Amino acid sequence: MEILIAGRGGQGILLLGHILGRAIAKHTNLYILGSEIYAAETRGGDSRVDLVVADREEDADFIKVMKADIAIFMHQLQLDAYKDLVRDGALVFIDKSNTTNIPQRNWKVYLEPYTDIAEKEIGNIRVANMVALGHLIKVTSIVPPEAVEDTIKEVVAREWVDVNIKAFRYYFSKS
Amino acid sequence: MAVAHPLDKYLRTDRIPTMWCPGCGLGIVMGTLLRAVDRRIKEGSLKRENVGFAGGIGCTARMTLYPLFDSAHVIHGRAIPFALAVKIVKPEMKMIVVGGDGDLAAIGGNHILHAIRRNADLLVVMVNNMIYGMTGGQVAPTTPRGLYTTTTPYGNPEREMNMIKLTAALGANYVARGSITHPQLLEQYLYKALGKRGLAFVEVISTCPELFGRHIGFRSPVDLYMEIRKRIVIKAKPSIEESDYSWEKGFVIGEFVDRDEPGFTDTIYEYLNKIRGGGVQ
Amino acid sequence: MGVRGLSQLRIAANKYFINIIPDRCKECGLCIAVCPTKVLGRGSERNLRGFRYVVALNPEKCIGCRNCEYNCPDFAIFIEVGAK
Amino acid sequence: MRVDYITGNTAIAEAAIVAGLKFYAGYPITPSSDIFEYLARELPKHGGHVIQFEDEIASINAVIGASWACAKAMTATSGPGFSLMLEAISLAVITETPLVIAYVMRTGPSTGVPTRAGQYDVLQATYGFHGGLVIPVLAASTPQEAYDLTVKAFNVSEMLRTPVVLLTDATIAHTYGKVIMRERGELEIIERIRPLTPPDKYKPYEPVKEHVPAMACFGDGYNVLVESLTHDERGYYAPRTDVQRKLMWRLYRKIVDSAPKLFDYSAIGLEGCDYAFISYGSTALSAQVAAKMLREKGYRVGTLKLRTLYPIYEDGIRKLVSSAKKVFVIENNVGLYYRELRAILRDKEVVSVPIIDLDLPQPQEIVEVVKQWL
Repeated sequence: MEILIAGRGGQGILLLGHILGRAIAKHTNLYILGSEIYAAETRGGDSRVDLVVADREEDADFIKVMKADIAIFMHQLQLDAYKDLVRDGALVFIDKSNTTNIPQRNWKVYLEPYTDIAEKEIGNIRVANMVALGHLIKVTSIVPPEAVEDTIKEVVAREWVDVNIKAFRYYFSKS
Repeated sequence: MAVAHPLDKYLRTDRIPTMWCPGCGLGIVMGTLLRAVDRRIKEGSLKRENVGFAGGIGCTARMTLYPLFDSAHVIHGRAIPFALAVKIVKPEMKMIVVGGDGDLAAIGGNHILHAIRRNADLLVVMVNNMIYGMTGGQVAPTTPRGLYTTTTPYGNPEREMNMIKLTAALGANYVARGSITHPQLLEQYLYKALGKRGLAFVEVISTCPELFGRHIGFRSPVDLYMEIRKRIVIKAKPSIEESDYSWEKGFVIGEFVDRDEPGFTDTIYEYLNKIRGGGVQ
Repeated sequence: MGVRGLSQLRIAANKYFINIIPDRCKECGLCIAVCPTKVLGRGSERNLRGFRYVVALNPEKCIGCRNCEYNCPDFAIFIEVGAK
Repeated sequence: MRVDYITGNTAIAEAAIVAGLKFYAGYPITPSSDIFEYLARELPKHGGHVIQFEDEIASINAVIGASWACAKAMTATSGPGFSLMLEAISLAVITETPLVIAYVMRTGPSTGVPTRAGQYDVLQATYGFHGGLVIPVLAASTPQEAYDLTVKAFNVSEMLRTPVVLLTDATIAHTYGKVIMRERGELEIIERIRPLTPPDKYKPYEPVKEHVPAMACFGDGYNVLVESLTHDERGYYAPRTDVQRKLMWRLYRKIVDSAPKLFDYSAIGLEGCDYAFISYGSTALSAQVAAKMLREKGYRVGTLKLRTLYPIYEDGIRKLVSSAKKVFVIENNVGLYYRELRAILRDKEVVSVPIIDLDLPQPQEIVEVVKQWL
């Protein structure tokens, strides 16, 4: 299984990818490799995490997504840039707040305003990434949500844990 | 009943005579150094198994081949990092770095700078014979200006490097210059240096009878020795400025710096204990 | 024998013994030059390595200053206190 | 046992601690520096020292010194830093000093692209130093392998009294992965042989087991001699052909004869294959995916990922690829390790597939190059 997470620098893409990767590594029997790309020199440039997940160690055999089974796109620019890396039938989570033009593909698309939710309902625009992560976990159940919350506590600085968990739980609290 | 030479107990006697040329000052330095070590061992301030030598490459560095102690003859210019690491891992060791002017002031120059900056707990003995002896008499950073060497056949156009000034400026705990022509005095400096924490630097003005002396007109080791002895000026408390030398001006010997700042090893163990004791997060 | 395999000359000299290990001597002459009372001199016998090792020409003049011992680069000469 | 999600560089640092690292000396260089930083934070808690020296030359010489004080010691660097260390690696070879160098390759030559990957230095890793001998080189392609091979690198260095290079690159350095970390007690940890003889009988370079001498250290009371000159068993300089011959052959044999024991690899689909891909390090990941793509198209392609690059276990490699008609050597350089394999697979067609890429060679690109040979 291949997971692609992409957005612009500053959207917390690397943190999202790291928490998801870490939760899978530590709380499931799955094997995983993950790689990060970010354009350090230009804030707002590409930010991308590739996760390759498999039941057997030898099948987690590459660190780049070839054909993603699951994708999160947090911004139009990266959606345009990486749409061809997503396979037909994939589950694709798109931040409606930052996109206007959704390509016509044979995907199962979840178009949700993650950024607006973070800003208006959680009260902090910076946790849009956790809103999206919560949505992905709720839909896919790759890892138990409690495992993700434990991982958030491990990774995120103490004073930001609560708001991140609140954002992560957003979709779980909705029926 | 014959008795052994008093230093034989500290020598790999099966390797004596040394490889050095007749009349080479290095044997005098080694003997003097071993006498100073002997005094420290006899008075109980140093344990024999805790004395270690390290040298790079060059005639002086070969001084590591003969003492019956732990000894390392490593690569050119790099004895200081080797010795410092031994000291860090085993702080009970007293590491003595022996090197020539080429080994320590030229190729190894960067390491001595930083060893002094750290006040690394080492005794560094730099034997200054003002020439590259082992490779055949080429110019050294310490060669007095104007003198003939095989790579400065028209006379050395470069200024002499004064390691006393350098080591003093960077904050060594002890800086002295001795001469093989005054071995009893040199022994005092080395004895004192062995008792110091932090970095102790002792420069020894020495002779290379074959490739320095003969090239500049001194036909025998005795001639060169006497010539150097003439040019030595002993001072009780010389200033750093007085350490500048030239062939004409001669060489001031004495103790230039003597202070007692904490050494590197003490400092890093202090940190380590704090970290392990939970004092540092 | 002070040293395995090496012969050693022990010369009674006034209140001292002058000990010379001939096979260590490289004939550099430093000991002769630094002796304040001209006890030592160039020998005529050759050692194992072909050097004409130092000899004590005037042992009775030895004042025990150990300049020879300190200045010998080859551990070939040393002074022992205690002869009559 | 612990499970964590860490990068290749972190895996190396964690494994070094488990293996018993007590002294790290280094000089910052991308992309190896986070090994250094991680150890600077963690190793002191385990009673070890981490010191930043003035350059790579000082670092490696300090590592040698620490090892002679009987601390397990390592450094980490990249191509330009490794070049500076070469003279001292030669010293470690002749003085038989156990140490580990984590060599995180980056794009070269010279400053190249410091943050990006390549496999340009695979030959420098063992042939770079003067003196014409071989040191073991292990190559990791995932964080898990980086962890396992770091432990192995320490074990090999202690067992054979030799410097060992653990080779990775910028890609592996910063790739995250699930790493199963075994603790002391769950792992085989090898320590150097210490002398059993009393100090007056001890000879620092007299082999006691399979060409390897027992090692006394500074401060043990054994009057050790660390000797960079050609030496006999006592450590005495002996400029004689018989001594040089004996020393050279012993230093050579102790490494080369260990090739079967050191051989580490993973093979997929090699039995009965028509074509074999041989690769190592990060590029092996691309090669495995490329092979999978070709298998899906009906080609019988197997892959051999080498985790031990030196010493080369010739018989082992030959046997593994024996059914292949053609062998492809896939590397992110101009075709370097290919030369080694061509030399040992003389009865086969060996094809170099050199793909220069700042990251990973794309599997599709490998497929396209290889296809014309199928």
